[in-house]
Amino acid sequence: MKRYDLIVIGAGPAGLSASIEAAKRGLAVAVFDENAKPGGQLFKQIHKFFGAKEHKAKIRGFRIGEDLLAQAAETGVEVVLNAVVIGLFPEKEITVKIGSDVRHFKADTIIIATGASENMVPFEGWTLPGVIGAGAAQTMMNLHGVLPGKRVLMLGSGNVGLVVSYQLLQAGCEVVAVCDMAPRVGGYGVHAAKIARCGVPFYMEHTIVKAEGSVQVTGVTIGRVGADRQVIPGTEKHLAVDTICLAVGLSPMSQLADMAYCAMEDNPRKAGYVPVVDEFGETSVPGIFAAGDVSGIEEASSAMIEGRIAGVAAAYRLGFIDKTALNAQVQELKPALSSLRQGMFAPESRGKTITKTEEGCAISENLLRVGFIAEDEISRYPGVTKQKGVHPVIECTQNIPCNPCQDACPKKCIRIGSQITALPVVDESETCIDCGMCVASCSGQAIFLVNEDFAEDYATVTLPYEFLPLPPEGDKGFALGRDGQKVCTAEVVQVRSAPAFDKTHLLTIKVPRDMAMKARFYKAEV
Amino acid sequence: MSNHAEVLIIGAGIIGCATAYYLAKKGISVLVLEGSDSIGDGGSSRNGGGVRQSGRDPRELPIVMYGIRHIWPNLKDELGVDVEYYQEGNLRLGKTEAHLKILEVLTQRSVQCGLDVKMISGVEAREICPYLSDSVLGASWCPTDGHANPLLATLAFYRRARQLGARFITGEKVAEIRKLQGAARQVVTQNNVFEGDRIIVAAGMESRPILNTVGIDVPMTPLLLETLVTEAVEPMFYQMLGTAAADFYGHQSTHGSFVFGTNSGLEPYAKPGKTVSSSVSASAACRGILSYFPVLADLKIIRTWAGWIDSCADHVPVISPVEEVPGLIVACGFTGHGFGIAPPVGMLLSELATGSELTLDLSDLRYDRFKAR
Amino acid sequence: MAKDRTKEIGAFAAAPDDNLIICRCEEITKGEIRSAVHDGMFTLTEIRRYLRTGMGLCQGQTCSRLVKAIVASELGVTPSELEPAASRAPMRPIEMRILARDLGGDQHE
Amino acid sequence: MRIEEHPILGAPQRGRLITFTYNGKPMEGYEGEPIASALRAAGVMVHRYSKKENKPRGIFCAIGRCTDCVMIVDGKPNIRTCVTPLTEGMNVETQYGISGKRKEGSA
Repeated sequence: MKRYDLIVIGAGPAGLSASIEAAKRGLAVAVFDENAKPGGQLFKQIHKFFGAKEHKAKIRGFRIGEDLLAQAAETGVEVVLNAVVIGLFPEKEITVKIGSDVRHFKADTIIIATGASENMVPFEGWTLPGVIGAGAAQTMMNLHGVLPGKRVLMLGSGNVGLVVSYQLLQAGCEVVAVCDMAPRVGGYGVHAAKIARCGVPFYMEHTIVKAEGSVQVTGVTIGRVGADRQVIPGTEKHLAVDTICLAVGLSPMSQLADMAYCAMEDNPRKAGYVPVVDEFGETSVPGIFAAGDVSGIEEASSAMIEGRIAGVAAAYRLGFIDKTALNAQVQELKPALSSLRQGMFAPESRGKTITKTEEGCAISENLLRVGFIAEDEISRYPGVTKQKGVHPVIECTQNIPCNPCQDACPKKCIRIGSQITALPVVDESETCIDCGMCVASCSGQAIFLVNEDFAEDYATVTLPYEFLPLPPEGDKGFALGRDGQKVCTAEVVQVRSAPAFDKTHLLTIKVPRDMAMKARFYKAEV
Repeated sequence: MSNHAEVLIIGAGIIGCATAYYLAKKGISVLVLEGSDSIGDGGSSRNGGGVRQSGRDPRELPIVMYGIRHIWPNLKDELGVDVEYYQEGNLRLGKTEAHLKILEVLTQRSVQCGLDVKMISGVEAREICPYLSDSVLGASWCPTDGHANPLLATLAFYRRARQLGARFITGEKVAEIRKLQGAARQVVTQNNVFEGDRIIVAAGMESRPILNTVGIDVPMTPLLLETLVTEAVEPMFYQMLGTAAADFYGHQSTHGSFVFGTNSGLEPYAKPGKTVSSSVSASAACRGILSYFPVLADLKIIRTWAGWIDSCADHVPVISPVEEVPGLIVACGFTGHGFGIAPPVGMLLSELATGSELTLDLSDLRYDRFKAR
Repeated sequence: MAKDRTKEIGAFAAAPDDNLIICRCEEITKGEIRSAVHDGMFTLTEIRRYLRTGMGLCQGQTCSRLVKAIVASELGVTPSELEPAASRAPMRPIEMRILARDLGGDQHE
Repeated sequence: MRIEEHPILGAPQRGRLITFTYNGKPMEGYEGEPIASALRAAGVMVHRYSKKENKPRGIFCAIGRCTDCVMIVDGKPNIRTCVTPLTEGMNVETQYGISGKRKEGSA
C-alpha cells in the first residue's frame, strides 16, 4: 500500500500550513481535500486578517490561501483535490474516494484538519428555500460569483455574522438587519461598526419568530426576547427579505477523530466535541494529530499556527528533526499562538461580560447594543485625539490581537507596544503626513484621517472604501454617521488607490467642520 | 431504590429486553443490567433484520417457526410500535452448481422439519424479484420468511417492558455472579450488588466471562459482522435476501433504504476489542451485492457499522437452565441469527425463570451439550 | 456511567413548537424527539435508532447538536453530559458501484 | 443574481456558457460551476419537495454537507447540486421525496 510519512486531511489553513512545515523538513506529505478548490475557508475570506505580521495580518484571506498553495507546491506537498476521505482506520489507514475510485493509503503520521461546520437554529419556516447558512452565502458570493438573495436578514452578531454581512453589502445585497438573541454584539466591535455605518440596523435581544412564505422566503418576523428567551408578545416586527442567513456559531467537524478512536471531549471553550490534544496537537492515538477548527473553533490565523506546530511535531516524531530543533521551533510558534488567544475575545473570555478595556477605558455600551460607538463615548479612547491639521482618528475600542497600524505608520504616530491586544495610541508629538497607510492597513477599517483645518468652516475625513462603484473625485453626496444616518452633504475631494492599499480605496470627503467627528461613510447621491 | 428483583437479566439486547417484557407482563419484578450506555448496543443493532426459518439448524427451527406463527405478526399491536415486520418470503440465492448443492441440502433439512420451503429456478426467482441478475441460477424460496427492523424491535420490547414496570440500568458492567447458600443470587457490578431469585445471562459475547465467574463456560468466539445501509429509494421489493455463498444478506426497509449484513471473509482474524469496521469490508459487500443486484449500483451507502457475533462452537445458541448453579439461566451464543428468534426466546426464558411449563422443548440447546472429540 | 432508566422525568407535555422540524433529512419533529425521551430513549444513540434522527442522507451533520440540546433539556441534564452517537464511515454518501470498485492500496490500475 | 464585478475579487472567473435542461426546459449556466449556482442565478429556489411533508427545500449549506439541495441529475436522485459541477446538456429535475414523481399538492 502507498505509504506517506504524513497524510493531512483537509487543505484549509491548518492542513496546508502543517503540510508545508513537514515537507520542508523532508517528509513525504499528501493532503486530501474533498473540495474542488483547496484553501478551505481562506478563499471565501476576502477581508484583511487581524493579528500581527507573523499571523499574516492585513493580508486578505484568499491571498494567504494563494501563498500557502504556492508554498505547498514549492515544498513538494502532494495536494489531492476532489478527494473525499470516507474513513480513517487503525494502522493509520485512510480510504479516499477520488473520482469514481476508492483508494487506500497509509501514513506514519496523520493530521486531521477538517475544520468546522456551521451550527443551525430551528424556527418556524427554517426549512424554506432562502434560509441558508452564512457560510453558504459566503460560498455563493465569493467562490461562485452568485448572490444568495437581494434583501438579507442576518441572524447572529458574532464575527461570522458581521463579516458576512459586510461581504453581502460588498457583493451588492441589501442587509436589512442583523439580529441576535444575545443582549450584546458577539463579534469584534470594528466589524459591527463597519456595517452599522452603512446603515445596517442591529436588533439585539431579538430572534426569528418565523420565516414567511410558502415556497420560498418572502419575509421574516422577528421579535424581542425576554429573560426566559421567549419572544415577548406584541414585539413582533415584519421585515421584507428574500434571504435569511444563519450565523449562530461553528462546531468542530471531528467525526474522523472520533472514528479513529481518539479520546474525545465536549468542551464548551472549544465550541463542541473535539479530540483531546496535547501541546503539539497530538491526540490520544500516537501519531494522529488534530489542528485548526477541528480541535476547537478559533480564527484561521490560529489554525495556521496550530497546523505549523503539528507539522513540526510530526517531523520530530518520524526522526526528521531532533528534539532541540522541535523545541526551538515550537518555542517560536507558541508565543504567536498565545498572542492570538489574548484580549477580550480570547477563548478564556467566552461567556464573560467585560466592561473595561485592559487600559481601563469603559467599553462602548452603544457599540455592543446597536453596533456603533455613540458620539459621547468616542473621545475616551487613546486613538482619538484632537489635533491641528491632518491626523489619524482610531476608533479601535476593544482589546483584540491586532497591530498592523503600528507598523503601517512611517512616522510612528501610532503606538501599540509589545502587547498586541493593547488599544492603539495616537502619539501627538509625531506629525502625520497623510500617507493613508494606516487607513488601508486597518483590518477593522476603524482608522480615519481627519483634518479639521482643511478650509474655512470645512474639514476633510479620509475613510476606507471597498464598494463599487467607486465615486470619482468631485462626486457629491452625503456623509453618513456611525449609525449609517445622513449627517450632512459631502463632496469627494480625493480618491486614492494603490497596490499597497490592496483594494481598500481611500476616499477623502469634504464636510462642514463640525461634522469632522461625525462623518464616517460616504453615500453618493442617487 | 431496591437492588432486588425476582429476576435479574444481564444484557439489554433484544433477548434481554424481550425476556423482561414477557416477565413484566406476568407481573414478575425484573431488573435488567446493561454494560454499555445504550439499550440494544450489541448484535441487536448490528444485524440484517432477518426473520427467517429457512436455512436454520433443526435444533432452533421450531422456535423461530413458533415465533413466526404466533408472535411476529402481532408484535406491532402488542408492543405499540411498528417494528416494520414484513412476511414476504426469503430468497437464498445461488450462482453456481456448488451453490445450488448447498441450498438443496439446507432445503431438504428444513422440509423434514415441516417447513414450507422449496428450490426454485433462476427464472422463478426473477419472477418473485425482477431485480435479480441473470447470473442467479436458482434459489431456495420460503414464502413465510421475512424481516423486521431490529433497532425498533429491540427498543419496542424495552419500551413496553419499561412501561410494565421492568427496571433497566445501563452503563452497569457486570463483574461477577455470586452464589449464596448454594444458588446464584447476586450480581456484582462496579458500583452495586444486585440480588435476584433467578439470574438470566443474555449478554452476547460478554456472557462467557460472566458465566466463568460461577464456573460455567460456553465455547464461543467473537466474529466481526458489518452492516451497511443505503440512501432511501422507492419501494422495490420486500423479500429477505441471502446467498448460498454467504457473501451478504439484507432487505429493503419501510424507510426505503436497504440494510445489508456482510463480512469480508477476513473477519475471524479481526482484532478483538473495539468494533472497528475494517477498511475493506464495505467494498467487499458492495461487490457481493452488485453481482446479484446490478440494478443497485447507483445507490449510495450512507453508513456502515460493525459488531461482534457470539459465535457458538456448533453454531446454535445455548438457551438453558444451569442445574449445577441453581437459579442461573443462560441465553447466549446466538451466532448471528438471534434476531428472528428473539421474541419466542424471550417468551421461553420467561417460562424458564418462572418455572412454568415450556411451550417448546429446549433440550437440544442445553449448556452442557458440548463434547470434546 | 450507570443510568437507571426508571428516572422520573415527568409526563410528556405538549408544547407549541412541537411541530418544528429538527432533523431536516428525515423530517423528525421536536415533539417526536421529546416524546421519545419519555418513551425511555435516554441516549442519542437510542433516539436515532428509534426515530431515525441523523440517519438520513446527511448523517446528522445538521441536527445532531439540536437533537442533543432537546434530549438534554427533556432529561434535565446539560448537553455535554450526553455522549454523541458514534461517527461511522463513509463520511459522505458513496455509490455502491464506486465502493465495489475499491482499488485497495494497489497503485497500478 | 450574478456578480459581474466585485470590489475585492474583480470579475469572477467562469467557464464557458453552456446549455442544460431544468425540468425539461433549456437553461444556461457556466461549465464547471455548481449546478446550484446556475439554478440560483436563474432564479430557481426550490430544488426538491420533502418526502413526508412534501415541503420545498433549496440550498442550505452550499458545501455538500446538509444534502438539502439534492435533485435528480441525469436520472439519478439525491445528487448534491451545490457540489456537483454543471456540464453541457445535463438533465436537472426537481426531486419529489426520493424520486422524480410529483406528489399531489406540490407547487
